[in-house]
Amino acid sequence: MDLSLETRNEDGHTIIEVGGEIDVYTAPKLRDKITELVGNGDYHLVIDMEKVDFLDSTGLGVLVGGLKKVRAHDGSMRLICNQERLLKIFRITGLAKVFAIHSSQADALAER
Amino acid sequence: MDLSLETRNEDGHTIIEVGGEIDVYTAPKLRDKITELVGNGDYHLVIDMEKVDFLDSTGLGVLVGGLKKVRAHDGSMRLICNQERLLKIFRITGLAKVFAIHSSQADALAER
Amino acid sequence: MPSGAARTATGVTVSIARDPSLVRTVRLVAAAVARRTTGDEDFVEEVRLAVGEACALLVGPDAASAGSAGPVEVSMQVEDRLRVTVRAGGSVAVHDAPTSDIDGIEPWALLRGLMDDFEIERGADGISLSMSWALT
Amino acid sequence: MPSGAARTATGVTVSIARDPSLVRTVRLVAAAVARRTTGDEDFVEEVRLAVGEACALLVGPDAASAGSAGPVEVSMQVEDRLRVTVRAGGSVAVHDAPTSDIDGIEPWALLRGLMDDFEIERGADGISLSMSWALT
Ligand SMILES: Nc1ncnc2c1ncn2[C@@H]1O[C@H](COP(=O)(O)OP(=O)(O)O)[C@@H](O)[C@H]1O
Ligand SMILES: Nc1ncnc2c1ncn2[C@@H]1O[C@H](COP(=O)(O)OP(=O)(O)O)[C@@H](O)[C@H]1O
Repeated sequence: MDLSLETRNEDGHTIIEVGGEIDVYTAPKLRDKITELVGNGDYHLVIDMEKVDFLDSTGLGVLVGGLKKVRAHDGSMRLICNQERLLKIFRITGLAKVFAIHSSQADALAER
Repeated sequence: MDLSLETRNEDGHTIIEVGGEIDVYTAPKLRDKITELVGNGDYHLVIDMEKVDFLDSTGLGVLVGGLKKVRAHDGSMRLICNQERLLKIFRITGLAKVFAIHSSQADALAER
Repeated sequence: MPSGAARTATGVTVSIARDPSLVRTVRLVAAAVARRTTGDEDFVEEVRLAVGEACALLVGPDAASAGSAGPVEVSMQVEDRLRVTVRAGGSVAVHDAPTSDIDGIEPWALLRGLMDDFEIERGADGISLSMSWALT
Repeated sequence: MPSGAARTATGVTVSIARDPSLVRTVRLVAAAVARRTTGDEDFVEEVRLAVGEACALLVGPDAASAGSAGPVEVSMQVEDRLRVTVRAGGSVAVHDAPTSDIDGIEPWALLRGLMDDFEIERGADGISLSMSWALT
Protein backbone atom coordinates (compact mmCIF):
# COMPACT_ATOMS: atom_id res chain seq x y z
CA MET A 1 0.00 0.00 0.00
CA ASP A 2 2.24 2.73 1.33
CA LEU A 3 5.99 3.10 1.04
CA SER A 4 8.28 0.71 2.90
CA LEU A 5 12.00 1.29 3.41
CA GLU A 6 14.47 -1.30 4.70
CA THR A 7 18.11 -0.44 5.02
CA ARG A 8 21.14 -2.66 5.51
CA ASN A 9 24.87 -2.48 4.91
CA GLU A 10 26.74 -4.88 2.71
CA ASP A 11 30.17 -4.77 1.23
CA GLY A 12 30.73 -1.06 1.82
CA HIS A 13 27.36 -0.15 0.34
CA THR A 14 24.11 0.82 1.98
CA ILE A 15 21.21 -1.03 0.38
CA ILE A 16 17.77 0.57 0.64
CA GLU A 17 15.03 -1.88 -0.26
CA VAL A 18 12.03 0.16 -1.30
CA GLY A 19 8.53 -1.33 -1.48
CA GLY A 20 5.15 0.08 -2.50
CA GLU A 21 4.45 3.33 -4.27
CA ILE A 22 6.94 6.18 -4.67
CA ASP A 23 4.66 9.07 -5.48
CA VAL A 24 3.96 12.70 -4.65
CA TYR A 25 2.84 11.64 -1.16
CA THR A 26 5.51 9.11 -0.22
CA ALA A 27 8.59 10.42 -2.07
CA PRO A 28 9.53 12.83 0.75
CA LYS A 29 9.99 9.81 3.05
CA LEU A 30 12.53 8.35 0.64
CA ARG A 31 14.25 11.73 0.34
CA ASP A 32 14.48 12.01 4.12
CA LYS A 33 15.97 8.52 4.35
CA ILE A 34 18.63 9.35 1.74
CA THR A 35 19.40 12.64 3.44
CA GLU A 36 19.74 10.84 6.78
CA LEU A 37 22.11 8.22 5.33
CA VAL A 38 24.27 10.82 3.60
CA GLY A 39 24.28 12.79 6.85
CA ASN A 40 25.64 9.66 8.59
CA GLY A 41 28.43 9.35 6.07
CA ASP A 42 26.89 6.62 3.92
CA TYR A 43 27.87 7.81 0.47
CA HIS A 44 27.55 4.56 -1.49
CA LEU A 45 23.86 3.77 -1.90
CA VAL A 46 22.06 0.97 -3.70
CA ILE A 47 18.35 1.56 -4.17
CA ASP A 48 16.58 -1.77 -4.68
CA MET A 49 13.30 -1.06 -6.51
CA GLU A 50 12.22 -4.64 -7.13
CA LYS A 51 9.18 -4.25 -4.85
CA VAL A 52 8.16 -0.84 -6.13
CA ASP A 53 4.67 -0.82 -7.71
CA PHE A 54 4.52 2.77 -8.79
CA LEU A 55 6.91 5.63 -9.53
CA ASP A 56 6.02 9.15 -10.61
CA SER A 57 8.10 12.23 -11.43
CA THR A 58 8.25 13.20 -7.76
CA GLY A 59 9.98 9.91 -7.06
CA LEU A 60 12.35 10.45 -9.99
CA GLY A 61 13.18 13.88 -8.60
CA VAL A 62 14.11 12.38 -5.25
CA LEU A 63 16.37 9.82 -6.93
CA VAL A 64 18.12 12.53 -8.94
CA GLY A 65 18.44 14.64 -5.81
CA GLY A 66 19.95 11.67 -4.00
CA LEU A 67 22.45 11.11 -6.79
CA LYS A 68 23.56 14.72 -6.52
CA LYS A 69 23.94 14.40 -2.76
CA VAL A 70 26.17 11.31 -2.86
CA ARG A 71 28.22 12.63 -5.76
CA ALA A 72 28.95 15.75 -3.73
CA HIS A 73 30.81 13.32 -1.44
CA ASP A 74 32.41 11.34 -4.27
CA GLY A 75 29.85 8.66 -3.53
CA SER A 76 27.65 6.57 -5.78
CA MET A 77 24.02 5.63 -6.18
CA ARG A 78 23.05 2.47 -8.04
CA LEU A 79 19.54 1.31 -8.78
CA ILE A 80 18.21 -2.23 -8.96
CA CYS A 81 15.26 -2.57 -11.26
CA ASN A 82 14.00 -5.36 -13.51
CA GLN A 83 10.43 -4.27 -13.98
CA GLU A 84 9.75 -3.19 -17.53
CA ARG A 85 7.11 -0.65 -16.50
CA LEU A 86 9.64 1.12 -14.27
CA LEU A 87 12.48 0.85 -16.77
CA LYS A 88 10.19 2.51 -19.31
CA ILE A 89 9.81 5.49 -16.98
CA PHE A 90 13.59 5.89 -16.77
CA ARG A 91 13.88 5.62 -20.55
CA ILE A 92 11.10 8.09 -21.30
CA THR A 93 12.63 10.74 -19.08
CA GLY A 94 16.19 10.18 -20.27
CA LEU A 95 17.21 9.08 -16.77
CA ALA A 96 18.19 5.59 -17.94
CA LYS A 97 21.44 7.23 -19.03
CA VAL A 98 21.92 9.11 -15.77
CA PHE A 99 21.59 6.14 -13.41
CA ALA A 100 23.49 2.88 -13.24
CA ILE A 101 20.58 0.44 -13.34
CA HIS A 102 21.34 -3.15 -12.34
CA SER A 103 19.26 -6.29 -12.47
CA SER A 104 20.18 -7.73 -9.05
CA GLN A 105 21.88 -6.84 -5.77
CA ALA A 106 24.77 -9.14 -6.67
CA ASP A 107 25.18 -7.34 -9.97
CA ALA A 108 24.99 -3.92 -8.33
CA LEU A 109 27.55 -4.82 -5.67
CA ALA A 110 29.90 -6.53 -8.14
CA GLU A 111 30.63 -3.33 -10.04
CA ARG A 112 33.55 -1.39 -8.74
CA MET B 1 -14.56 -8.75 -10.75
CA ASP B 2 -17.89 -9.17 -12.44
CA LEU B 3 -20.58 -11.78 -11.81
CA SER B 4 -19.93 -15.40 -12.77
CA LEU B 5 -22.64 -18.05 -12.96
CA GLU B 6 -22.02 -21.79 -13.30
CA THR B 7 -24.93 -24.20 -13.39
CA ARG B 8 -25.06 -27.96 -12.98
CA ASN B 9 -27.61 -30.59 -12.01
CA GLU B 10 -27.18 -32.93 -9.09
CA ASP B 11 -29.57 -35.18 -7.30
CA GLY B 12 -32.72 -33.54 -8.70
CA HIS B 13 -31.48 -30.03 -7.89
CA THR B 14 -29.99 -27.34 -10.06
CA ILE B 15 -26.95 -25.83 -8.41
CA ILE B 16 -26.01 -22.28 -9.43
CA GLU B 17 -22.50 -21.38 -8.32
CA VAL B 18 -22.33 -17.62 -8.14
CA GLY B 19 -19.03 -15.75 -8.02
CA GLY B 20 -18.13 -12.08 -7.78
CA GLU B 21 -20.40 -9.19 -6.93
CA ILE B 22 -24.19 -9.35 -6.92
CA ASP B 23 -25.11 -5.69 -7.10
CA VAL B 24 -27.36 -3.21 -8.84
CA TYR B 25 -25.46 -3.82 -12.09
CA THR B 26 -25.06 -7.60 -12.09
CA ALA B 27 -28.21 -8.75 -10.24
CA PRO B 28 -30.32 -8.72 -13.45
CA LYS B 29 -27.99 -11.41 -14.87
CA LEU B 30 -28.74 -13.66 -11.90
CA ARG B 31 -32.45 -12.92 -12.22
CA ASP B 32 -32.37 -13.84 -15.91
CA LYS B 33 -30.58 -17.11 -15.12
CA ILE B 34 -33.19 -18.04 -12.50
CA THR B 35 -36.03 -17.09 -14.85
CA GLU B 36 -34.46 -19.24 -17.59
CA LEU B 37 -34.08 -22.25 -15.29
CA VAL B 38 -37.64 -21.96 -14.00
CA GLY B 39 -38.81 -21.60 -17.60
CA ASN B 40 -37.03 -24.90 -18.37
CA GLY B 41 -38.84 -26.63 -15.55
CA ASP B 42 -36.00 -26.56 -13.01
CA TYR B 43 -37.93 -25.78 -9.84
CA HIS B 44 -35.44 -26.97 -7.22
CA LEU B 45 -32.58 -24.50 -7.06
CA VAL B 46 -29.50 -24.33 -4.87
CA ILE B 47 -27.68 -20.99 -4.97
CA ASP B 48 -24.08 -21.47 -3.90
CA MET B 49 -22.80 -18.09 -2.68
CA GLU B 50 -19.41 -19.23 -1.36
CA LYS B 51 -17.57 -17.19 -3.99
CA VAL B 52 -19.72 -14.07 -3.70
CA ASP B 53 -17.73 -11.00 -2.59
CA PHE B 54 -20.54 -8.49 -2.42
CA LEU B 55 -24.32 -8.49 -2.10
CA ASP B 56 -26.60 -5.48 -2.01
CA SER B 57 -30.37 -5.06 -1.72
CA THR B 58 -30.81 -5.48 -5.47
CA GLY B 59 -29.25 -8.95 -5.15
CA LEU B 60 -31.48 -9.74 -2.19
CA GLY B 61 -34.48 -8.70 -4.26
CA VAL B 62 -33.51 -11.11 -7.02
CA LEU B 63 -33.15 -13.96 -4.52
CA VAL B 64 -36.57 -13.23 -3.02
CA GLY B 65 -38.04 -12.98 -6.52
CA GLY B 66 -36.47 -16.33 -7.37
CA LEU B 67 -37.91 -17.92 -4.26
CA LYS B 68 -41.37 -16.71 -5.25
CA LYS B 69 -40.93 -18.10 -8.75
CA VAL B 70 -39.95 -21.61 -7.67
CA ARG B 71 -42.61 -21.71 -4.95
CA ALA B 72 -45.23 -20.93 -7.57
CA HIS B 73 -44.26 -24.34 -8.99
CA ASP B 74 -44.05 -26.07 -5.60
CA GLY B 75 -40.30 -25.85 -5.97
CA SER B 76 -37.56 -24.84 -3.55
CA MET B 77 -34.61 -22.51 -3.36
CA ARG B 78 -31.78 -23.16 -0.92
CA LEU B 79 -28.78 -20.96 -0.32
CA ILE B 80 -25.25 -21.98 0.52
CA CYS B 81 -23.40 -19.35 2.50
CA ASN B 82 -20.73 -19.48 5.19
CA GLN B 83 -19.40 -15.95 4.96
CA GLU B 84 -20.22 -13.95 8.06
CA ARG B 85 -20.42 -10.67 6.15
CA LEU B 86 -23.11 -12.10 3.86
CA LEU B 87 -24.97 -13.86 6.66
CA LYS B 88 -25.11 -10.51 8.44
CA ILE B 89 -26.89 -9.02 5.44
CA PHE B 90 -29.54 -11.75 5.58
CA ARG B 91 -29.97 -11.24 9.31
CA ILE B 92 -30.22 -7.45 9.15
CA THR B 93 -32.95 -7.60 6.54
CA GLY B 94 -34.90 -10.40 8.24
CA LEU B 95 -34.26 -12.68 5.26
CA ALA B 96 -32.30 -15.20 7.32
CA LYS B 97 -35.74 -16.48 8.36
CA VAL B 98 -37.10 -16.53 4.82
CA PHE B 99 -34.33 -18.60 3.22
CA ALA B 100 -33.00 -22.03 4.04
CA ILE B 101 -29.30 -21.20 4.40
CA HIS B 102 -26.87 -24.13 4.37
CA SER B 103 -23.17 -24.33 5.01
CA SER B 104 -22.23 -26.71 2.16
CA GLN B 105 -23.59 -28.28 -1.02
CA ALA B 106 -23.72 -31.66 0.73
CA ASP B 107 -25.75 -30.14 3.53
CA ALA B 108 -28.09 -28.35 1.12
CA LEU B 109 -28.71 -31.50 -0.94
CA ALA B 110 -29.14 -33.74 2.12
CA GLU B 111 -32.25 -31.94 3.28
CA ARG B 112 -35.47 -33.38 1.90
CA MET C 1 -12.28 26.10 -12.45
CA PRO C 2 -15.52 24.17 -12.32
CA SER C 3 -18.30 25.48 -10.17
CA GLY C 4 -18.90 23.80 -6.86
CA ALA C 5 -15.18 23.58 -6.28
CA ALA C 6 -15.17 24.86 -2.73
CA ARG C 7 -17.37 21.94 -1.82
CA THR C 8 -14.46 19.53 -1.82
CA ALA C 9 -11.71 21.60 -0.30
CA THR C 10 -11.13 18.55 1.87
CA GLY C 11 -11.85 14.90 1.25
CA VAL C 12 -12.88 13.05 -1.87
CA THR C 13 -15.95 13.46 -4.05
CA VAL C 14 -16.93 11.03 -6.78
CA SER C 15 -19.65 11.79 -9.30
CA ILE C 16 -20.92 9.01 -11.51
CA ALA C 17 -23.41 8.93 -14.30
CA ARG C 18 -26.61 7.21 -13.24
CA ASP C 19 -25.29 3.96 -14.61
CA PRO C 20 -25.43 0.81 -12.44
CA SER C 21 -22.09 -0.40 -13.77
CA LEU C 22 -20.35 2.58 -12.16
CA VAL C 23 -21.56 1.88 -8.62
CA ARG C 24 -18.69 -0.55 -8.16
CA THR C 25 -16.22 2.30 -8.78
CA VAL C 26 -17.84 4.24 -5.95
CA ARG C 27 -17.49 1.22 -3.66
CA LEU C 28 -13.81 1.06 -4.57
CA VAL C 29 -13.28 4.68 -3.58
CA ALA C 30 -15.33 4.29 -0.39
CA ALA C 31 -13.20 1.31 0.63
CA ALA C 32 -10.00 3.22 -0.18
CA VAL C 33 -11.06 6.21 1.91
CA ALA C 34 -12.17 4.01 4.80
CA ARG C 35 -8.94 2.00 4.65
CA ARG C 36 -6.92 5.17 5.09
CA THR C 37 -8.52 5.62 8.53
CA THR C 38 -7.94 2.14 9.92
CA GLY C 39 -6.47 -1.32 9.48
CA ASP C 40 -9.80 -2.85 10.47
CA GLU C 41 -11.06 -4.63 7.33
CA ASP C 42 -14.48 -5.25 8.92
CA PHE C 43 -14.92 -1.50 9.18
CA VAL C 44 -13.77 -1.05 5.58
CA GLU C 45 -16.27 -3.69 4.46
CA GLU C 46 -19.08 -2.02 6.40
CA VAL C 47 -18.39 1.34 4.74
CA ARG C 48 -18.10 -0.29 1.31
CA LEU C 49 -21.45 -2.03 1.79
CA ALA C 50 -23.33 1.00 3.14
CA VAL C 51 -21.98 3.47 0.57
CA GLY C 52 -22.53 0.96 -2.24
CA GLU C 53 -26.05 0.32 -1.04
CA ALA C 54 -26.92 4.03 -0.74
CA CYS C 55 -25.51 4.56 -4.20
CA ALA C 56 -27.41 1.60 -5.66
CA LEU C 57 -30.66 2.93 -4.21
CA LEU C 58 -30.18 6.34 -5.83
CA VAL C 59 -28.78 5.08 -9.13
CA GLY C 60 -31.49 2.48 -9.46
CA PRO C 61 -31.34 -0.63 -11.60
CA ASP C 62 -32.62 1.13 -14.68
CA ALA C 63 -29.60 1.54 -16.92
CA ALA C 64 -31.83 2.95 -19.63
CA SER C 65 -31.89 6.29 -17.87
CA ALA C 66 -28.09 6.42 -17.69
CA GLY C 67 -26.73 9.71 -18.87
CA SER C 68 -30.07 11.39 -19.16
CA ALA C 69 -30.67 11.86 -15.49
CA GLY C 70 -27.71 13.71 -14.07
CA PRO C 71 -25.08 12.20 -11.86
CA VAL C 72 -25.10 10.71 -8.43
CA GLU C 73 -22.53 12.40 -6.26
CA VAL C 74 -20.81 10.79 -3.31
CA SER C 75 -18.66 12.92 -1.06
CA MET C 76 -16.49 11.52 1.69
CA GLN C 77 -14.82 13.52 4.43
CA VAL C 78 -12.55 12.30 7.16
CA GLU C 79 -12.86 14.69 10.08
CA ASP C 80 -13.92 13.88 13.61
CA ARG C 81 -15.95 11.11 11.94
CA LEU C 82 -15.99 9.57 8.49
CA ARG C 83 -18.87 11.42 6.86
CA VAL C 84 -20.43 10.32 3.59
CA THR C 85 -23.18 12.08 1.66
CA VAL C 86 -24.80 10.60 -1.42
CA ARG C 87 -26.82 13.00 -3.55
CA ALA C 88 -28.95 12.46 -6.61
CA GLY C 89 -30.97 15.12 -8.13
CA GLY C 90 -33.33 16.68 -10.26
CA SER C 91 -35.68 15.34 -12.74
CA VAL C 92 -35.51 11.59 -12.19
CA ALA C 93 -37.65 10.08 -9.47
CA VAL C 94 -35.82 7.84 -7.05
CA HIS C 95 -36.78 4.42 -8.26
CA ASP C 96 -37.52 2.76 -4.99
CA ALA C 97 -39.00 5.14 -2.51
CA PRO C 98 -38.27 4.26 1.11
CA THR C 99 -41.68 2.63 1.45
CA SER C 100 -41.78 0.59 -1.74
CA ASP C 101 -41.66 -3.17 -1.83
CA ILE C 102 -40.02 -4.90 -4.76
CA ASP C 103 -39.92 -8.65 -4.94
CA GLY C 104 -41.00 -8.85 -1.32
CA ILE C 105 -38.05 -7.03 0.15
CA GLU C 106 -38.14 -3.50 1.32
CA PRO C 107 -35.16 -1.97 -0.48
CA TRP C 108 -34.19 0.40 2.31
CA ALA C 109 -34.21 -2.28 4.98
CA LEU C 110 -30.56 -3.12 4.45
CA LEU C 111 -29.29 0.44 4.72
CA ARG C 112 -31.43 1.07 7.78
CA GLY C 113 -30.15 -2.10 9.36
CA LEU C 114 -26.53 -1.16 8.62
CA MET C 115 -26.62 2.41 9.87
CA ASP C 116 -27.83 3.33 13.31
CA ASP C 117 -28.65 6.71 11.94
CA PHE C 118 -28.67 7.93 8.45
CA GLU C 119 -30.44 11.05 7.31
CA ILE C 120 -32.57 11.41 4.23
CA GLU C 121 -33.16 14.88 2.94
CA ARG C 122 -35.61 15.38 0.13
CA GLY C 123 -36.10 18.62 -1.68
CA ALA C 124 -37.45 19.92 -4.93
CA ASP C 125 -33.94 19.51 -6.28
CA GLY C 126 -33.30 15.92 -5.31
CA ILE C 127 -32.50 13.56 -2.53
CA SER C 128 -29.53 13.33 -0.25
CA LEU C 129 -28.47 10.56 2.16
CA SER C 130 -26.00 11.31 4.92
CA MET C 131 -24.23 8.76 7.06
CA SER C 132 -21.26 8.84 9.37
CA TRP C 133 -19.04 6.53 11.34
CA ALA C 134 -16.96 7.08 14.45
CA LEU C 135 -13.24 6.75 13.87
CA THR C 136 -11.36 4.51 16.24
CA MET D 1 -28.61 19.16 -6.41
CA PRO D 2 -25.05 20.41 -6.43
CA SER D 3 -24.05 22.82 -9.10
CA GLY D 4 -21.97 21.49 -11.94
CA ALA D 5 -24.10 18.38 -12.07
CA ALA D 6 -24.66 18.28 -15.81
CA ARG D 7 -20.91 18.02 -16.22
CA THR D 8 -20.86 14.36 -15.33
CA ALA D 9 -23.99 13.11 -17.01
CA THR D 10 -21.73 10.34 -18.29
CA GLY D 11 -18.53 8.92 -16.89
CA VAL D 12 -16.83 9.37 -13.57
CA THR D 13 -15.49 12.51 -11.93
CA VAL D 14 -13.32 12.50 -8.82
CA SER D 15 -12.50 15.64 -6.89
CA ILE D 16 -9.82 15.53 -4.26
CA ALA D 17 -8.53 18.08 -1.83
CA ARG D 18 -5.07 19.30 -2.82
CA ASP D 19 -3.54 16.69 -0.57
CA PRO D 20 -0.77 14.42 -1.92
CA SER D 21 -2.08 11.45 0.03
CA LEU D 22 -5.29 11.47 -2.03
CA VAL D 23 -3.57 11.14 -5.40
CA ARG D 24 -3.44 7.40 -4.94
CA THR D 25 -7.25 7.30 -4.74
CA VAL D 26 -7.42 9.01 -8.13
CA ARG D 27 -5.03 6.42 -9.57
CA LEU D 28 -7.29 3.70 -8.22
CA VAL D 29 -10.31 5.18 -9.98
CA ALA D 30 -8.36 5.77 -13.20
CA ALA D 31 -7.26 2.13 -13.23
CA ALA D 32 -10.83 0.96 -12.54
CA VAL D 33 -12.24 3.05 -15.38
CA ALA D 34 -9.50 1.90 -17.77
CA ARG D 35 -9.98 -1.72 -16.77
CA ARG D 36 -13.64 -1.55 -17.72
CA THR D 37 -12.60 -0.85 -21.32
CA THR D 38 -10.10 -3.69 -21.77
CA GLY D 39 -8.41 -6.75 -20.33
CA ASP D 40 -5.03 -5.31 -21.30
CA GLU D 41 -3.24 -4.62 -18.01
CA ASP D 42 -0.44 -2.74 -19.79
CA PHE D 43 -3.03 -0.24 -20.99
CA VAL D 44 -4.51 0.00 -17.49
CA GLU D 45 -1.05 0.64 -16.08
CA GLU D 46 -0.36 3.34 -18.67
CA VAL D 47 -3.57 5.18 -17.79
CA ARG D 48 -2.89 4.82 -14.07
CA LEU D 49 0.59 6.27 -14.50
CA ALA D 50 -0.41 9.18 -16.74
CA VAL D 51 -3.45 10.20 -14.69
CA GLY D 52 -1.51 9.83 -11.45
CA GLU D 53 1.33 11.89 -12.87
CA ALA D 54 -0.96 14.66 -14.13
CA CYS D 55 -2.66 14.73 -10.78
CA ALA D 56 0.64 14.79 -8.87
CA LEU D 57 1.82 17.75 -10.97
CA LEU D 58 -1.31 19.76 -10.16
CA VAL D 59 -1.60 18.73 -6.52
CA GLY D 60 2.07 19.38 -5.88
CA PRO D 61 4.12 17.96 -3.05
CA ASP D 62 3.18 20.71 -0.65
CA ALA D 63 0.70 19.13 1.74
CA ALA D 64 0.64 22.33 3.77
CA SER D 65 -1.70 23.93 1.26
CA ALA D 66 -4.16 21.04 1.50
CA GLY D 67 -7.67 22.22 2.02
CA SER D 68 -6.90 25.85 1.48
CA ALA D 69 -6.43 25.71 -2.22
CA GLY D 70 -9.52 24.18 -3.71
CA PRO D 71 -9.74 20.71 -5.16
CA VAL D 72 -8.16 19.02 -8.11
CA GLU D 73 -10.83 17.49 -10.31
CA VAL D 74 -10.31 14.51 -12.58
CA SER D 75 -13.02 13.57 -15.00
CA MET D 76 -12.98 10.41 -17.07
CA GLN D 77 -15.25 9.67 -19.99
CA VAL D 78 -15.39 6.52 -22.07
CA GLU D 79 -16.70 7.46 -25.48
CA ASP D 80 -14.99 6.94 -28.82
CA ARG D 81 -11.80 7.31 -26.79
CA LEU D 82 -10.99 7.27 -23.11
CA ARG D 83 -10.81 10.97 -22.29
CA VAL D 84 -9.38 12.31 -19.06
CA THR D 85 -9.25 15.92 -17.94
CA VAL D 86 -7.45 17.04 -14.80
CA ARG D 87 -8.30 20.52 -13.55
CA ALA D 88 -6.93 22.59 -10.73
CA GLY D 89 -7.86 26.07 -10.12
CA GLY D 90 -7.90 29.29 -8.62
CA SER D 91 -5.66 30.92 -6.19
CA VAL D 92 -2.80 28.48 -5.82
CA ALA D 93 -0.02 28.58 -8.36
CA VAL D 94 0.85 25.30 -9.97
CA HIS D 95 3.93 24.26 -8.06
CA ASP D 96 6.05 23.07 -10.90
CA ALA D 97 5.50 25.05 -14.03
CA PRO D 98 6.17 23.13 -17.23
CA THR D 99 9.56 24.73 -17.53
CA SER D 100 10.83 24.34 -13.99
CA ASP D 101 13.63 22.03 -13.03
CA ILE D 102 13.58 20.44 -9.62
CA ASP D 103 16.40 18.22 -8.49
CA GLY D 104 17.66 18.06 -12.03
CA ILE D 105 14.61 16.52 -13.61
CA GLU D 106 12.10 18.41 -15.61
CA PRO D 107 8.82 17.47 -13.89
CA TRP D 108 6.73 17.45 -17.05
CA ALA D 109 9.13 15.23 -18.99
CA LEU D 110 7.45 12.03 -17.85
CA LEU D 111 3.93 13.09 -18.81
CA ARG D 112 5.14 14.40 -22.15
CA GLY D 113 6.96 11.15 -22.79
CA LEU D 114 3.91 9.09 -21.90
CA MET D 115 1.35 10.94 -23.95
CA ASP D 116 1.81 11.61 -27.63
CA ASP D 117 -0.46 14.55 -27.20
CA PHE D 118 -1.80 16.12 -24.14
CA GLU D 119 -3.24 19.57 -23.97
CA ILE D 120 -2.56 22.18 -21.35
CA GLU D 121 -5.03 24.98 -21.00
CA ARG D 122 -4.21 27.84 -18.69
CA GLY D 123 -6.63 30.53 -17.76
CA ALA D 124 -7.16 33.11 -15.10
CA ASP D 125 -9.19 30.51 -13.27
CA GLY D 126 -6.69 27.67 -13.29
CA ILE D 127 -5.04 25.00 -15.34
CA SER D 128 -6.48 22.02 -17.13
CA LEU D 129 -4.70 19.00 -18.66
CA SER D 130 -6.50 16.87 -21.24
CA MET D 131 -5.39 13.50 -22.49
CA SER D 132 -7.02 10.69 -24.38
CA TRP D 133 -6.39 7.12 -25.48
CA ALA D 134 -7.76 5.13 -28.38
CA LEU D 135 -9.89 2.19 -27.28
CA THR D 136 -9.05 -1.14 -28.82
N1 LIG E 1 27.05 17.78 1.12
C1 LIG E 1 25.80 17.87 0.65
N2 LIG E 1 24.80 17.21 1.30
C2 LIG E 1 23.55 17.29 0.84
N3 LIG E 1 23.16 17.99 -0.24
C3 LIG E 1 24.11 18.65 -0.93
C4 LIG E 1 25.45 18.60 -0.52
N4 LIG E 1 26.17 19.35 -1.39
C5 LIG E 1 25.30 19.79 -2.31
N5 LIG E 1 24.02 19.41 -2.04
C6 LIG E 1 22.83 19.80 -2.84
O1 LIG E 1 21.79 20.37 -2.06
C7 LIG E 1 20.57 20.11 -2.68
C8 LIG E 1 19.38 20.29 -1.74
O2 LIG E 1 19.36 19.32 -0.69
P1 LIG E 1 18.00 18.80 -0.03
O3 LIG E 1 17.08 19.96 0.16
O4 LIG E 1 18.33 17.96 1.13
O5 LIG E 1 17.47 17.82 -1.18
P2 LIG E 1 16.18 17.96 -2.08
O6 LIG E 1 16.46 19.04 -3.05
O7 LIG E 1 16.12 16.60 -2.70
O8 LIG E 1 15.07 18.27 -1.16
C9 LIG E 1 20.71 18.71 -3.21
O9 LIG E 1 19.90 18.48 -4.32
C10 LIG E 1 22.20 18.64 -3.56
O10 LIG E 1 22.38 18.84 -4.95
N1 LIG F 1 -44.95 -19.34 -12.72
C1 LIG F 1 -44.31 -18.21 -12.47
N2 LIG F 1 -43.11 -17.98 -13.05
C2 LIG F 1 -42.48 -16.84 -12.83
N3 LIG F 1 -42.93 -15.88 -12.02
C3 LIG F 1 -44.08 -16.05 -11.39
C4 LIG F 1 -44.83 -17.21 -11.60
N4 LIG F 1 -45.94 -17.10 -10.84
C5 LIG F 1 -45.90 -15.96 -10.21
N5 LIG F 1 -44.78 -15.26 -10.53
C6 LIG F 1 -44.43 -13.89 -10.01
O1 LIG F 1 -44.14 -12.94 -11.04
C7 LIG F 1 -43.25 -11.96 -10.51
C8 LIG F 1 -42.53 -11.18 -11.59
O2 LIG F 1 -41.63 -12.00 -12.35
P1 LIG F 1 -40.32 -11.42 -13.01
O3 LIG F 1 -40.61 -10.08 -13.59
O4 LIG F 1 -39.69 -12.44 -13.91
O5 LIG F 1 -39.35 -11.34 -11.76
P2 LIG F 1 -38.77 -10.04 -11.08
O6 LIG F 1 -39.90 -9.36 -10.37
O7 LIG F 1 -37.78 -10.63 -10.17
O8 LIG F 1 -38.20 -9.22 -12.20
C9 LIG F 1 -42.32 -12.81 -9.67
O9 LIG F 1 -41.76 -12.02 -8.64
C10 LIG F 1 -43.21 -13.91 -9.11
O10 LIG F 1 -43.64 -13.61 -7.79
